[in-house]
Amino acid sequence: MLQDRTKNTGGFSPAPDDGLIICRCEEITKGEIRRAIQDGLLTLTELRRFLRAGMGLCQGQTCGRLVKSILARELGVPPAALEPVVSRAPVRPVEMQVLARDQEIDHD
Amino acid sequence: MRINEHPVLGGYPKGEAVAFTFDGARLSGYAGEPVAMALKAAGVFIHRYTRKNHSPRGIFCAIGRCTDCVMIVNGRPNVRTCITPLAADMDVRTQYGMGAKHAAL
Amino acid sequence: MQRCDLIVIGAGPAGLSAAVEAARQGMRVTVYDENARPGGQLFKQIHKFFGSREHKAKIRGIRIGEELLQEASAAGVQVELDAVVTGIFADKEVTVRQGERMLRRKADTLIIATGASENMTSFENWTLPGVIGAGAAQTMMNLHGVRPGEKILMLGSGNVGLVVGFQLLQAGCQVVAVADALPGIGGYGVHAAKLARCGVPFYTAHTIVRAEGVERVTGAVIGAIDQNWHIVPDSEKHFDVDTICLAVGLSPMSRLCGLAGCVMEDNPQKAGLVPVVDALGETSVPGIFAAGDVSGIEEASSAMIEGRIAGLAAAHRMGFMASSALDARLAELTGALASLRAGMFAPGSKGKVFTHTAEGCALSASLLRRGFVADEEIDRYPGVTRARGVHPVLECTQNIPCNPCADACPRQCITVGADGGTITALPVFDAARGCTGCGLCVAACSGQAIFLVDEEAGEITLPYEFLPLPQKGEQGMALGRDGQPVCPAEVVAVRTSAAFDKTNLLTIRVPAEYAGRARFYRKER
Amino acid sequence: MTEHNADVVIIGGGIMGCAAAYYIAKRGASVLVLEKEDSIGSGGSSRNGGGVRQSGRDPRELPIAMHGIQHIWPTLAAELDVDVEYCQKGNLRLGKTAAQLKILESLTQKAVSCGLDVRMISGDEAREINPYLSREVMGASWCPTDGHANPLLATLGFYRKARQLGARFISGETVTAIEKIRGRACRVRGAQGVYAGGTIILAAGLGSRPLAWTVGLDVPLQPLLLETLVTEAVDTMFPQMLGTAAADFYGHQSVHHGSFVFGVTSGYEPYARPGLPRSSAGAAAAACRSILTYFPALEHIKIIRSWAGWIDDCADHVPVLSFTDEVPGLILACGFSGHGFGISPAVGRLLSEMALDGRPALDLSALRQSRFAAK
Repeated sequence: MLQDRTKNTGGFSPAPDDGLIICRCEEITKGEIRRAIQDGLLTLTELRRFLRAGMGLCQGQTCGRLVKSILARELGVPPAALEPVVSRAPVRPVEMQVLARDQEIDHD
Repeated sequence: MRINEHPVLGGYPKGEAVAFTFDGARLSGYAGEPVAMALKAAGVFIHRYTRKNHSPRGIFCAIGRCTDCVMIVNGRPNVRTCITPLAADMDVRTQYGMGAKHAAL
Repeated sequence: MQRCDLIVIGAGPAGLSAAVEAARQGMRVTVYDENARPGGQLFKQIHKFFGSREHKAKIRGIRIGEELLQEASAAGVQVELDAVVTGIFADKEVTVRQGERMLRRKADTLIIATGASENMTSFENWTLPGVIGAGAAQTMMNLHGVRPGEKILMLGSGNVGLVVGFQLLQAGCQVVAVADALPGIGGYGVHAAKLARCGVPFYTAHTIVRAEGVERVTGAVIGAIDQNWHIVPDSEKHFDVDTICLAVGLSPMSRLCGLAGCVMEDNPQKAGLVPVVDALGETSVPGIFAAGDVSGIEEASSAMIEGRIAGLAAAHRMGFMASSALDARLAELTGALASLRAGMFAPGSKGKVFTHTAEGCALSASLLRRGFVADEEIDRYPGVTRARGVHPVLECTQNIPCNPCADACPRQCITVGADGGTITALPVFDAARGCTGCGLCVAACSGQAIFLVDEEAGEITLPYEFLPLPQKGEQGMALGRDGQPVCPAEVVAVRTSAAFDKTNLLTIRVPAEYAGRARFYRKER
Repeated sequence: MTEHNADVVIIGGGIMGCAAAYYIAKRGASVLVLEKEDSIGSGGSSRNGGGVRQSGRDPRELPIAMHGIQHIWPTLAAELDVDVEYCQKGNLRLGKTAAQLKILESLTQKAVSCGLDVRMISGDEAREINPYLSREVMGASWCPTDGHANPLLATLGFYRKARQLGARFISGETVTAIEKIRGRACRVRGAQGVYAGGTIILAAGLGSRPLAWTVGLDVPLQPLLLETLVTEAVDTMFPQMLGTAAADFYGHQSVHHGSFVFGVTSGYEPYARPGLPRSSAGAAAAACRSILTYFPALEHIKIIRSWAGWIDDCADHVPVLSFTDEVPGLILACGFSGHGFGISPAVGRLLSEMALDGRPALDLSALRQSRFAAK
């Protein structure tokens, strides 16, 4: 989707609930997310990369939807219109020693 | 906190009663049930304190997804206690930040 | 590398149903599930299901789970537990973490049936221990026999919030209130009514303001919200609670579909990000199917049918089933699915506002706001009639796909959608056929909305699923639909039977003038 | 189609494009960046191991790396007002066999002759620097001034600051051609607009090659799959950047956060299937097996994410940073071959000098496009 990022989205104005934790794993607040959006981080992917919101141990399984609704509201678009983040393996955390034990040798 | 008799389910199949330690204190639970359930039944509700804000966390999703209930189990941090089966003599500790207490302070 | 005909990811209602159908066609099927027990949410669903006989109506989720497991085992399905599929890669290869090792497995077809995950909502102090998901509450009490708390606030009045709220009562917890930000209760009215008659208050158009507590939840504050979702000043209300339960919706757990390279869409009708699928559940990647909540949130009954369709489609794709045989089965299954996807709560009805039932009865405003049909509203529904002697009063006031009452009555006194009508129709009682007061309809009603009433004798027989079970001869209090005391009552009969499946029938006697109002019983006066 | 004008039009919103935009905007010139994807930094900028190294580099690009580490990286966080997690605690390139040590020695000699402080150390010396190393490690090359940083934060940090300085970014715009007018490249045609600039910088990763074709130039690039693993955050273990002579993995632990980032090698990278880059089932496992032979203490640390991306691998594995005689007005900045991140701030500055002054402050003649003549 074409997006001219020069457009000013209004600038950051503090809100009473800016202190709310949104990403429970990385302890990222609503205010940090809103500020980043006003700083030009305009996609869910950029917010993940810039703030690590949704990049913690649970990989955004709890906050993904919440971050999305904050971004949608700040940009004034419906949440479903936002480009979703890309899925990454492993979908559950796996210890390196377990991952290392995958030898699958065919004897055919 | 345990339900002894349930109007629909009746009783609950339980493993053998076992002892384990929580921050050094001796507690009991049933082998095979999630560590988090044994803690809950014993009245323990704080599993860890977070790294940035040092705020308490406990069970949240109870199915291994949210990772809020992680603790140090047998010396390893970030263990999801809601899906880790309890075993006799397990050493379960409150997690501070990413590890033991000294590391966070 | 080990390769089978079909790998199913998720041993819930959709996955097991898919596996059973595919295996019956001769496919070698392996099912992987990350949990220690199969069945997905079925083993947490201790209530009776809606639908009709073909949808396993009036059977409790736990029993449906057991039946599915037996079917799977009889069909030769290999179910691997504690087996977490961590990724899907090229060539339909999956990586599975089982215990302390990783398995790499391929299949010619994959069915992704990973279900849903709970939505959460953020508010002040929502990270405190004691704020939990409704699913967590279900897991604790129904799988592990541990009460999630003693005094609980339920947030969300969709079916999950209502069903779990009732289960909390069954587990011996106190539910101080159910709050929902929407102006009306979101779930089935009959589920709400079960809670309301136990005295649980509903707060619609209310949201949580904060959780209170320092180390754990010690209280909750809710407040009324206006149309702009702002808290109305001075509307805050405090509850002493140790637990706040969040039941604010489900999202498809579709990450594996994304990893598999399926084309995805964010579809609010399906409650989130889902793979785009065709009528058989096949995604954009040939040979990869999705079934159940992962492709759109619905009831477990629908998930089972979607699973069966996907299982058959996979079998057909790989040449285990002829097209004609597939078509025959599909005709039956799509019909069954269509009958579930009808009525006021159908996926296609999302966002629609109903004012009347299909029969033209005005919907109860009280039910929508307070969780119970007001005494002055109840007579407008066709199932609520007066008759000489004992007879059923069918307090079914919304068009939901369900007809076990009609199925249960040995004398065919009850009809749902007569003459080829749909199972979403409101039930009707025909006094001429002669009710014997057997109570099978009372126990069969998944919504616990049927009462046997004898107006002259002042006797009401009601469904009762709590412990301790009242004793015959016991004196107590009759409660109204709103859970408030109506009059003193005496227990005159307590019936339990295998046919009732843990729904006990309690018959109370009240002064005759209260027979139309008394709908629950409490021992304390 | 509307026409947009700027002094400089940059094709590609990766770290090179963002850094160049920042330095151009900082000097007061107008700059427009066109990014094909929805998100800034969607290519190699967000898919690399974060190395900020001088050691192990080809002598042709080493001066750029040294310049950046001496003059830009130490103050970059303050300049961008973003913690880019830069950590200058050295690079260990590990060897486990005599043959591997030989490779390291030869790399070390080349770097020393370019004036870099890098030396061979024994296995025990390496274990003194990093006590988590296994006994299998026989020796290492050690460059104390190397380090690592967070490429996601650096890319978006450049973007954010450039935007604050007035740089214009348009995402979701696929450039289809560079156009010459009166002999000079000064127009870019996109799917949804036309963009005119005094100078055009082509910094579009692998996409640079087909775009160069539109003005009759070729850059010998080919896609090479890169796979990377990220772990959960753990308490700080060690700060060094790591690499191996066997090239079986590289990586580091991010400062402040505590997660490890590892680059992975499966051995089949050149044969990856075309299309969207996809992680393979086996590479992560192979990487873990390798990593644990060097660092057994990591065995219980959990992998929480993996990703794959395309490297724009240049025929001689060093970038093209070049004007061309044939197409005046065009600057090529591509072919970073999987080690562009560490030099990106310096490259950004050099590109701004090329665009605004007509020549870079460092001698880039070895990186000219014209070097690709048949032998």
